[in-house]
Amino acid sequence: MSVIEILIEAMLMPLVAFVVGLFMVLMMRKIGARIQRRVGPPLLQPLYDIIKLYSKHTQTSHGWMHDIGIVMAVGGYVAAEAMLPVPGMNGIAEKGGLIVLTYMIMIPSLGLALGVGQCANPNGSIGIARALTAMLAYDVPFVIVVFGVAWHFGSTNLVEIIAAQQATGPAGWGITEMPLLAFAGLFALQGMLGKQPFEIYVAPHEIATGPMVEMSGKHLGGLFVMQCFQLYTAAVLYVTLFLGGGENWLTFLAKSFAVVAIPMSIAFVFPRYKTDDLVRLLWKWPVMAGLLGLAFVMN
Amino acid sequence: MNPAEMNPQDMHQIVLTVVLPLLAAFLLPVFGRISMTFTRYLGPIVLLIGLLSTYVVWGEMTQPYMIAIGGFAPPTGIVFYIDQLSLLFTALVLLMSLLLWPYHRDTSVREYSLSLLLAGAACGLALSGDLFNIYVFYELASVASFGLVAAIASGAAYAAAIRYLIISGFGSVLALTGIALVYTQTGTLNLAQLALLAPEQLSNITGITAFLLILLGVGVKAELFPVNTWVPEVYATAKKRVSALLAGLVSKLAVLVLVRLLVLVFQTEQALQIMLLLGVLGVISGELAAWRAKDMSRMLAYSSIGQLGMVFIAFSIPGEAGLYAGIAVALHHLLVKPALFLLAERWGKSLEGLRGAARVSPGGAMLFVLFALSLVGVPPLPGFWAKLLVVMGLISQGAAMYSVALAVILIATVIEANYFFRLAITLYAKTEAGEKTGEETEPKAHARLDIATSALFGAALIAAVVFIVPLGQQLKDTASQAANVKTYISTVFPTDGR
Amino acid sequence: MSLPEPGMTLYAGAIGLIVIGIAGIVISKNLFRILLALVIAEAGANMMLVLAGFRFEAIAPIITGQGMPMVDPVPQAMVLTAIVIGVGIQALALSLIMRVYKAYGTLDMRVLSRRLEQDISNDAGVSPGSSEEEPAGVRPLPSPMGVISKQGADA
Amino acid sequence: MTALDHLLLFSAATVLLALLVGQRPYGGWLSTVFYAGQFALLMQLAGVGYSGGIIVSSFSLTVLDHTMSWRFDALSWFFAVITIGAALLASWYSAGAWGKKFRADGGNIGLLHLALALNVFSMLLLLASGDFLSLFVGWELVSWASFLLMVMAGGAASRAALKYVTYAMAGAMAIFAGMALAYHYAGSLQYLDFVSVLPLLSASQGWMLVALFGCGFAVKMGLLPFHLWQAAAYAETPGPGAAFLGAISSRMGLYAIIVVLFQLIGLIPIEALKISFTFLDGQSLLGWVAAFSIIFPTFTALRQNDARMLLAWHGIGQGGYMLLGLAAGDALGSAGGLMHVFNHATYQAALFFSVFAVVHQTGTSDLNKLGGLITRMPISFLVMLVGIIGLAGMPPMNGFVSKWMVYRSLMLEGMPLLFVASVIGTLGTILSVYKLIHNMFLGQLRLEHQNVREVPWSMVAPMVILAAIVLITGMMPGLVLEPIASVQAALGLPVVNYTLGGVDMASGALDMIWVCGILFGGFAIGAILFYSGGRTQHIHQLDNYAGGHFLTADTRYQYSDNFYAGLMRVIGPMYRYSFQWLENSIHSVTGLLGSGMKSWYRNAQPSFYLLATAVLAMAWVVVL
Amino acid sequence: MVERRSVRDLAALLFAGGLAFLLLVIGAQFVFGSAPMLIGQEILKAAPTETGAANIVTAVVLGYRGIDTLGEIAILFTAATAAGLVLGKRRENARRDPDGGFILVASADLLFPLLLVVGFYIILHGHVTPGGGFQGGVILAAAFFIPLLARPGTPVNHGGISLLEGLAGAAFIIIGLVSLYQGHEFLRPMLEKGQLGSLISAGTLPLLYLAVGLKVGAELAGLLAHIADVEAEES
Repeated sequence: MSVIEILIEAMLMPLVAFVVGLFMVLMMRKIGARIQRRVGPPLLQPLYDIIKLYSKHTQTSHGWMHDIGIVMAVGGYVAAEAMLPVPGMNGIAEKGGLIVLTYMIMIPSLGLALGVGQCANPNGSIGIARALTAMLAYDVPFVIVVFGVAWHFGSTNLVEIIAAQQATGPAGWGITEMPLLAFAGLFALQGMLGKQPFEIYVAPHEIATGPMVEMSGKHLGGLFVMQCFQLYTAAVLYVTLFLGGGENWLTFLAKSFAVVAIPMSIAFVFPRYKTDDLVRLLWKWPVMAGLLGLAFVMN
Repeated sequence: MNPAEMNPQDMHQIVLTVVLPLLAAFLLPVFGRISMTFTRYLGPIVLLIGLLSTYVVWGEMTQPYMIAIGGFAPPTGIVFYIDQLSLLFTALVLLMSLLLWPYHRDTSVREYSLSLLLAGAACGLALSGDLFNIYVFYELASVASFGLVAAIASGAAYAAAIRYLIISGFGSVLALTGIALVYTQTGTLNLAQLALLAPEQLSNITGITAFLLILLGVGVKAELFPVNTWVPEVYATAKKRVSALLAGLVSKLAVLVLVRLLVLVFQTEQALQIMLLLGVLGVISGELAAWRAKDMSRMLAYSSIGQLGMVFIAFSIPGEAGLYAGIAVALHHLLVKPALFLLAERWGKSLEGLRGAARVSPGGAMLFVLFALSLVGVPPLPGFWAKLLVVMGLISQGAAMYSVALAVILIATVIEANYFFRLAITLYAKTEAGEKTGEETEPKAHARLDIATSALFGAALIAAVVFIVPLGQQLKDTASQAANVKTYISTVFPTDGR
Repeated sequence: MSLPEPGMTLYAGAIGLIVIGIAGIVISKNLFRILLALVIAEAGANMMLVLAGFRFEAIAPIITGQGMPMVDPVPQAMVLTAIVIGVGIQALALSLIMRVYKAYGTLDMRVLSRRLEQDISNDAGVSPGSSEEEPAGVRPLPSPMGVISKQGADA
Repeated sequence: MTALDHLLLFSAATVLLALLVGQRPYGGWLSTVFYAGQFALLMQLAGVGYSGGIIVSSFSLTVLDHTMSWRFDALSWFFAVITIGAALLASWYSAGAWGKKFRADGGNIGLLHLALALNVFSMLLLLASGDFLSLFVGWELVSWASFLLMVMAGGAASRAALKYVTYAMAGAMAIFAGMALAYHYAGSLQYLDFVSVLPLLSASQGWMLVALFGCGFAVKMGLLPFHLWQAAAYAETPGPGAAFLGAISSRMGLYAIIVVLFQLIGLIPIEALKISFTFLDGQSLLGWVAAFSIIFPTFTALRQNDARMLLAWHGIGQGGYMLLGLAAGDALGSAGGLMHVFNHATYQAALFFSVFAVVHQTGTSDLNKLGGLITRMPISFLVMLVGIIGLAGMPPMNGFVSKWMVYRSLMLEGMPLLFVASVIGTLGTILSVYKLIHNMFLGQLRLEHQNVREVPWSMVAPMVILAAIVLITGMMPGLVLEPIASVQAALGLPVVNYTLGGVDMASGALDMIWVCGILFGGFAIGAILFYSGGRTQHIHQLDNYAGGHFLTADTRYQYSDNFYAGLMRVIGPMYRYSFQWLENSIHSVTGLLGSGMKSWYRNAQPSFYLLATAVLAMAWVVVL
Repeated sequence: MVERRSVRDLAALLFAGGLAFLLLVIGAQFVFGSAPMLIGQEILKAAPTETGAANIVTAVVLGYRGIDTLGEIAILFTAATAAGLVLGKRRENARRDPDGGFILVASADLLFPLLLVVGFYIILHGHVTPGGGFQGGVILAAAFFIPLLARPGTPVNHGGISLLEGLAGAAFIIIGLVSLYQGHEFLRPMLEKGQLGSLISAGTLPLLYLAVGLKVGAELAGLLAHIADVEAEES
């Protein structure tokens, strides 16, 4: 497969991701509205929001790291998407693999953290501190899951993992082979998305939306874009690991939206946990489940 | 058998190292009435002459030989036995007495003669080949050292001296009893003859008991574990040159005597084990106490107890390896400890009072660090090689007791490093004018004489590093010669067994 | 059992002297008594030495014509030496004791050792140091809490 | 005279030079030049490093029937490159303005140069050691040279140094005992004889050797439970010294472990050493020690409030990854462990440099007294950014590559718990390095730091060079993996199948060129998106509002203390200070014994001992 | 505190008893009254011819074990020197004890010459009859010391004493050295042996004994004088 093709795919995959991500955001807001007996936004509302934010006139920046932080936040995901195989396109999935991806999707958080840091707003810093703590919390079950999957399929290459699952059909999917790990992964997913009950780092009423507190204009717009990518990445990753990836675009999108729908519907009916409760929760049940699952996988 | 190519004049000259100091000591009071300056230089001159004759003999000696004092053939008469070991220690005695000579103007004639007597007695200890003669010289050395300790003329010194005297008198009673037992058993005092008789007559309970009694008696001087309680108080009260002499020299000679007896006469399992045990206890107690000591003189005193313990451990290794290691350790300690005591002349007070002493006398601090490094055993300093010999010797003995001793030595090294470098850091500590508390006084600079002398020791240490290879070879020869009982006997009784 | 032969009795006597002396050294508190005890012990040791050369119906080793067997002269010489040595040491000890009494006004060994310790420590400018009464500076086994309160930076 | 002799002699000459002209203003520059010369001489040996083989020194010494010889193989070369490189940059860093200020503050710059040169020389001796005796001699020299470097600052530094020297001596004595044991078994101190006698040893004898050597080397490496000395000792050392020590010094322990445990004894026998009543064997024991050495120090670092201490504690933690990789034992793991030595040296030095740059300009490294320096010292900020990304082990820096290899090999070897432990360590690192950079460079600028400037080029240059190395070797790990492959060959380990971009293997390769390319591409896209938006107006750093109220610059609202409060509420109770407690207990027990001994020597009736001993000994004899 | 002391003493007693027991156990295997006399026999045989001294103890003391004797007088000298160092000189104006009564003084003066004569006699006949340098020396010391006891007031001439002891000791050693420089061993007896048992016999031994006697006398006298010469307590 020639370098040119890979590059083209690496261009296309983020684009797809962005578009799908927009619709996921839309779905999320719709779900939220429905649960709260509201109508919800129109179809293109997320796109409008982003465009509006980008084209605002008063754009205040607290310094170059503030800007670069946003750039890293978006760019990190753009790069991550190129490693996340979608039907027909593998991008550089063979060259990275699961572990690289795991660390790749930390880069945006780091960029965001750095950017927020320069805003010199204590609320922002507190938010970041909580966000990183949350990351420490949900990554423990996540890496257990990663190890289990890698061990089960004997590879960290996502393409091979997908191939292995599709070869056997639903019987060989990760979720049927290792339900406990899938369960643990669900928690990790919830944490990764940073929605209720794990959105203490935003906590609008307490620390004034934490990291977003100094964000406005295209900085906030960048964060919106990032959110699209975030939803997409988390969903597709889960699909890839447990739901056999996408045989074709139809099943692929169906699975992805389904995966996103679950945490959303959970999110809007739950209150939020304190930081320490969050850590305790994520280190208790999912970790236990994960280790148990590992034991099953590795015996 | 006296080698033919060696003329008897030179052979017999070695007696001078014992006799001349005594003669000079006797005559000093007489000269003191004539010319004070002459008496001041008489001592060093005599010691130099002794050194000279030792040098001559060393140069000519190809193999051990003996001198029958008064020309009475052994075993009837008293013999001096001269081999590399005894010559080495004779030379060291004279050299040390020369270096640690009380050069101060205010020294009285009596101190001069006491120092000379000590030197002569020490030479006698190194050379003599007769049990009772050794006892006599030992007593002479003790009495001289009592006098030197008391020479500082302070109440504390008197108290320390009398306590020292009592324990050592007690010791010599035991030693005398031991000698009596030996004589009752064998009817002879000549070491060579004893060596002949030992296997059948002294390798029994009587022999070991006799050795025990002698060990404890002589051990008082050698800072052997349970009988060394005099060490801290004496070293803390006496003049530091005297402490240096006692710690560096006299202790080693006592050890030398014990080793001669051990090798020639009392070569038995139990004897070695007891020496080993007491040595181990000495190391533990000495190093631990030194770790808690609060003033430098007593820190050095305790640490020298520990070092002597290590010497005993080394000598308790059976065979030539033990002698090799023991001699090495003993020599190293003999080189380092006196120098440290010289530094303690002005620094002997509380350790806290030494904050920033390095600024006052940088040379002293540097020397201290050098000696500390060598004592701790940092390669390539001699201390390391000595320790290496001990450790290798111990490990090659399978028995558990020896392994315990090995562990003890290693742990003690850690403690040693800790307290020595705690002090080194105190010496180099930066002291702002603000933090200096009222009562603690500015550390004093060293007297030029002390610093020069200990610098000499330091130079010797460095030289030992440079010439470590030939030095090691030489020591090996010395040890193997001293370990060879047959040579000893055939030297003393050339013709037949009796 | 039969009467012990005279040699053994003498030997027992010598040992008796030694042991009495040693007991005196160890038990008595007064320096002067200790010195006297030392003298007794030395006498015992010398007696053992003489005994080493002792033999029945033999005369002193002086040639007087009639060829009677003589005792071993060597121990006698040695004892002669030992006695004189003892005398010297005792004389020195005596003078030291006089000085000590002048300095401290007491000859009690225990008091002396305590005073001596104090003198040395004061002279060195340090506190007389820890003893059974006041143990080592740091608390023997500090509780973890104690450590936390103490350890700021390095843990 | 072989090339190795030239290297050693030249290193000794550097020591001499530092001794002579170290005090002079140009001394620093001159010694920097000399380090460059050493580096050049080392490059003459590159054949050894890249294609394996051994070069033997023509010096050899026989003392007391023990022969000491020195030689260089690929492993020695690899470590020597790091050593001399670190020394070169450190001495460059200290040559200019830093040295001036140091002298002005009453420091002894000459002593610093001397100590540095001594360290390098002794480390080269250690790396070149060809038998147990020369190994031990080199080891001791290294210990005391670094003691000199640590102690020179005085005050707190000397306290830390004393602690260090005590630990180091304990370790050295353990090694001494091990050496003696080896001598006892093999009858000589030569490696060959030792290897030949190894198969004959019983399990207990094997345990004895492994335990003695392992503990001894672990002390210098700062593995649990012997880690307490390291952080303070390194942190209190003057700037370049701290960077040097943090970069390489404690790795000498790893070198010795590799030589003795892996090269001489070998993993297979160690794996054969089972611990009764547990599922552990020697190898997994190593692995777990490594894992704990990762986790505990990392989370201790999370609590530090002094930048230097924080870095030093991470240095201990990172050591765990190296041992973990080596303990995994396969091609990937050992390569990762070895590569991590290099990577850690680079980013740790860079981080120390930038921290000490801040200390140089502001005079403090207290994380609660800094903040907002990004606008004042942008280059130092960038260097630290690169450094922390490397330390945290995230792409695209080199730290990621080595850690990736370790993770991969743990996956392949099937060690889930160790894997999870190492990842937890990484996450903790991310948290604490964010705290580091946030509290120093981000957030509120303090008034007193308003007119702080960037440090002069003599300090910037080494930092930038290091940062560049971190980035480049991150993108092209092959550069480092090539010599490592020959090291593996020299050690008899399976050789990693490396490419320029990383590792090529079925079941999950790594090609950092692509990954980084895509990542930067992504950044480019992000930048295009971002800057295509409306033009921003930059507002002044001190122009801040909270809840709509203007915050005057003298109000302190920097969120620095008790960072991660929530996390600490969870794991705070887990900090038990058990090791500290253990250390104090040993200390005070020794003190108690010591005073007991002292009172033993203050006895009113010394004669009693004499009598008692005489009687007891005689009784013993008579009874026997 | 008290009971600790008494416990310690009790232990000491027990240990002393143990020592006695052990020494007896060891002694039980000796046969006394018939010493091996390895050296003794040979000396008894050879002494008359080798030394020419009728008193074989003397032969041993001055001949076979001459260097012991040297060491021993050295010890005496050392003790005296040390004692002098410790006790120091008295101040001239210090208070002295009063003289003894007439009887004491007179008898002391009477005794002085007699003791002197006896002492020298014993010394000079040391090699033929029992007695010798040490015994005679002690008597000499007594001769010198009794008057001092009788008249504490008289100042002691320390200088003379030290001169005497120094020269006497030196004489002993020099006699030894002479033989050394005739190419023999140190302390080899010289001069012809003479007729066994007569006063002029045994070569240099009588000279040595004279030196020893003077030395011992001087040392003891010096010691006693020093001790007696200490300043009395100002009470």
